[in-house]
Amino acid sequence: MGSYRWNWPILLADPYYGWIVSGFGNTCLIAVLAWIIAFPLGSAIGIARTTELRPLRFAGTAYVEVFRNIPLLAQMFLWYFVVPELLPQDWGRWVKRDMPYPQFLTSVLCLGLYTASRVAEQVRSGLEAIPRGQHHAGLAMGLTPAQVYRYVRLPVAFRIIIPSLTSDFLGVFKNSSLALTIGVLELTSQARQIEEYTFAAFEAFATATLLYCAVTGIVILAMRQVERRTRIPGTIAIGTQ
Amino acid sequence: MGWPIAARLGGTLLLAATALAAPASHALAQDGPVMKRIAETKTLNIGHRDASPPLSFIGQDGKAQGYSIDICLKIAEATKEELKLDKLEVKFIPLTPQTRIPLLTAGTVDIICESSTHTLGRSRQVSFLNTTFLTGSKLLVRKNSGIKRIEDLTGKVLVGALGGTNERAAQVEIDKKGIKIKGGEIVKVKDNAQAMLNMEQGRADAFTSDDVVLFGLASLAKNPAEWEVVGPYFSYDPYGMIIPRNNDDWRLLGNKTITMLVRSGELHAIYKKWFEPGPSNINYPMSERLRENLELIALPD
Amino acid sequence: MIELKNVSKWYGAFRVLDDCSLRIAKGEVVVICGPSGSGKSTLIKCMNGLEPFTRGEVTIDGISVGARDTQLPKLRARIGMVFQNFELFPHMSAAANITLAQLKVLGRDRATAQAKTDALLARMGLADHAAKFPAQLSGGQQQRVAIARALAMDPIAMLFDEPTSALDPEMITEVLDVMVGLAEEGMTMAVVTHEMGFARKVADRVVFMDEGAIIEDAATAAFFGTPRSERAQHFLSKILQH
Amino acid sequence: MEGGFDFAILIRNAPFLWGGMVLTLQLTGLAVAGGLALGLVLAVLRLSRIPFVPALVAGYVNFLRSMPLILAIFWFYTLIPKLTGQSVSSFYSVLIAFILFEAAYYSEIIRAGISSVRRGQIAAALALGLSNAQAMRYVVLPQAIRTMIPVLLTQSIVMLQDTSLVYVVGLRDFLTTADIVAGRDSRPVELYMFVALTFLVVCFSASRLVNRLRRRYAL
Repeated sequence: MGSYRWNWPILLADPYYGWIVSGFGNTCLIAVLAWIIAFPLGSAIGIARTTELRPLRFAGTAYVEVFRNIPLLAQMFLWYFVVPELLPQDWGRWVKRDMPYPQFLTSVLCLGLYTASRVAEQVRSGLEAIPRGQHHAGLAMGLTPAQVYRYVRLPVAFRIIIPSLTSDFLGVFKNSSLALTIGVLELTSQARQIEEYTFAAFEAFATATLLYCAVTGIVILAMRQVERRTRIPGTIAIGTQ
Repeated sequence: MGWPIAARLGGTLLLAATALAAPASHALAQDGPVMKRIAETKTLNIGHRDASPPLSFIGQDGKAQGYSIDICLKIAEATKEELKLDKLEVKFIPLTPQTRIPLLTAGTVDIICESSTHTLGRSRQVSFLNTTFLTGSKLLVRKNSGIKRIEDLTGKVLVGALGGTNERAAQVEIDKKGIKIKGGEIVKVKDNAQAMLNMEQGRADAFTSDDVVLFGLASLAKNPAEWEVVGPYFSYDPYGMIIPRNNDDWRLLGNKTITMLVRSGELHAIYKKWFEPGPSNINYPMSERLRENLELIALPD
Repeated sequence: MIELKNVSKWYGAFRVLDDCSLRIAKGEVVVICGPSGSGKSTLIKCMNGLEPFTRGEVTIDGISVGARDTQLPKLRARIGMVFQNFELFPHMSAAANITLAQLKVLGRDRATAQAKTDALLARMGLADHAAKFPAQLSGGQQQRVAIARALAMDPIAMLFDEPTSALDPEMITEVLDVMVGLAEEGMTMAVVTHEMGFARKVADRVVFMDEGAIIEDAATAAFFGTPRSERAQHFLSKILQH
Repeated sequence: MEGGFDFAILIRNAPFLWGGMVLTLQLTGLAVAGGLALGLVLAVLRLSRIPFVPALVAGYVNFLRSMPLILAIFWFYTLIPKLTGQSVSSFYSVLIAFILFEAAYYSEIIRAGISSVRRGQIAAALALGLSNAQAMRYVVLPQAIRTMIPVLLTQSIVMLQDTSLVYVVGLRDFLTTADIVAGRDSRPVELYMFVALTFLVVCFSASRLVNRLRRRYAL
């Protein structure tokens, strides 16, 4: 590697070690909080898109199309720089001046709403993958449409989409790296900061990469367990390789 | 009060740097691959920045230019002469703070001509040529904000570009003085432009960076009269060109060129061209400190 | 009990049902047959409102299925339905499939529902399979669980939509036997099927449909004796050939 | 907002923004082409029976898929000069990063498409006397392509949006040019909304097209 001088111990030195830990913590926190927004909201929108009610379907479709067709980075900027300017002045001032952790919360909101559009698509495709007859069978028994969703369609749909939801969760985890653009010190930006201070680029970025890969590995293993536990007896696994 | 501290600090660091550099250049003199590469390819690759006026930036004509670039072009001339080349092609390669070191160590660029602070930490990875520019951290604020110094930042929002030395210096300063800024931490954004946006939108009350950068940004703002750069320096930032380590012949050539430029007065002319007031209207006359520093490196033959 | 008056249904310009009228009295077993695509399944799904229709009226026990103020879930709870593809819920055991609507629709307590479920499973000869999941049961077993699931609601009538056409031949009998038993107990039944043996044995009337219209509606003996339409004769000759 | 909107700024900076758009489109086009080619190779290798190769490919694919794109761009930008010893422009290094990165995603889509063709189809083709390659060429791939094309297009739309990340190596794509103008003239509202709307229109039209294809080629 040419004249590059390896300096792994620097990562354990103060304050760089602490930066990596706090950056990693922020990355995980952003991902989890964004998922807490994305999962219920996305599920609701996905369900809305499969109902018989036209306005609901339209609203769900509009949401998905808007949020998935604008680059996440642009959405980050929109939420941070544009939205406060469009709010009534007092609210805008509150968002810009008085809201606690403005960058962090903005990035959580942005990632959550963006990821919700992806979750919505998964939930919709899961619901649509269930034969129409199941819906009819539920209704024929006297279940209300809401009960059919609750007891029949959703439990099966969610099982079908566990693998794709896993990759969406990993997506939110990876996408949290974009929070650095509005000033959140998550893993990638801490790696960048360490690089800037010490010029130990490879060490810093290799560590970040390894941490991302480690989390990905752990999440995939954990979700395989979930998939195994929730597998319907007598059926073959869906999506596990 | 800041001046004496900064000057003392600067002097100490300079001494330290000289002390570190001296034995290396004599006892362990090593000729690295850079000069050989330049001789073979008849090409000099200069790394530059897109938007670091007036030191290193892309002008309206789309070409790299600035104070640092002019100095490097002089080094290119000296290199051509030293290697007795019939021609030397100069290539410009745009860099970012994330890519400059890897590209330097990989041999993609031979010299980085921009606005990097010479620090001890960075010296582990790369070598710096002698200091050709001096600056330090200050604050950019709105004229009517009432902020005159870093102590006035209690309860205010301070913003800085991620990874710069300024933001770290500011942190040290507010920790030392026990200033309670809003949110408890400096807001670190991706670059100076974003920091400026935060200021324009009223999200932040003060923006820390090298004063030369702040002057430059203020002069380009929508309404330059709205802004002022305040405060004594709370960091000392000597800028220098960066070259790969263990290339003593290349470093010697670079430093010799700079020395000659100082001795002939050409360096002062280049400075005047870019800073007084310069194409970006920055109007930043050469400080006494830089003048003295340049005298220090104008070594005799 | 079940009455269809001039029911028509269009998908855009395509007519699925053409002015169908039909009465099924209490205790009657009516078999609906006809070539594929003739609208039989649609017709039977109109009876409990699973398929909306464009014109006409369907009433069950005097209650209009199509009316806006009708509580469809309540109405459907009183009519059992069995589907061609069983449509057991794959994520629930056989017992849970049967118990679900008793708990959620009828509001029975768990013990009562469980007792009812056990009794029905025993009656279907499936007592040992209560804890199994649909994918672990054979087609015939699944369809019997589905029938038990419908019966658990104590329905006033049962709708069968080709209940045996997705079954392997050796399993058809076990399902038909259950259906014959039901008919003999006096259950009101509408059955879409090609099983003419079953029709002969238990049906009171046979309805023949083609291209969305009811072509024949005759007592069983009369239908098999002298079907009046050429299309019904043609159809019968085809399916009775073997 | 102070001073109201100034949408004329878009017109004043149109050539600059258009330059960014051209870079975005070029990068997307080339990366899609290269990514597809490499992705097909990877997918075939992954489905092959050559010892170790499928595992190696799987390792490559999973490694890249578990890394944020922003990190991948950085890595390739620094690694390529190290590996080749050549100075590579930002554009080509980013292009290579995108091709290698997207190939990992494309290969998974292609593999899934090929696997989705029922085994019976291959059996039937072989029973007719077709060779393995012929079975692939005339029976499996035509069916697989139908299921693959909409997903591949969707991934390409995602990739078009992802080009906005090239700012980390100093390239000026569409979003970055807008970002520069927004910062320089302090007009973030107009510029970012313009970028968002442009992407919305482009990507929405493209996804409509995908839907139409999906319906047309639905099996």
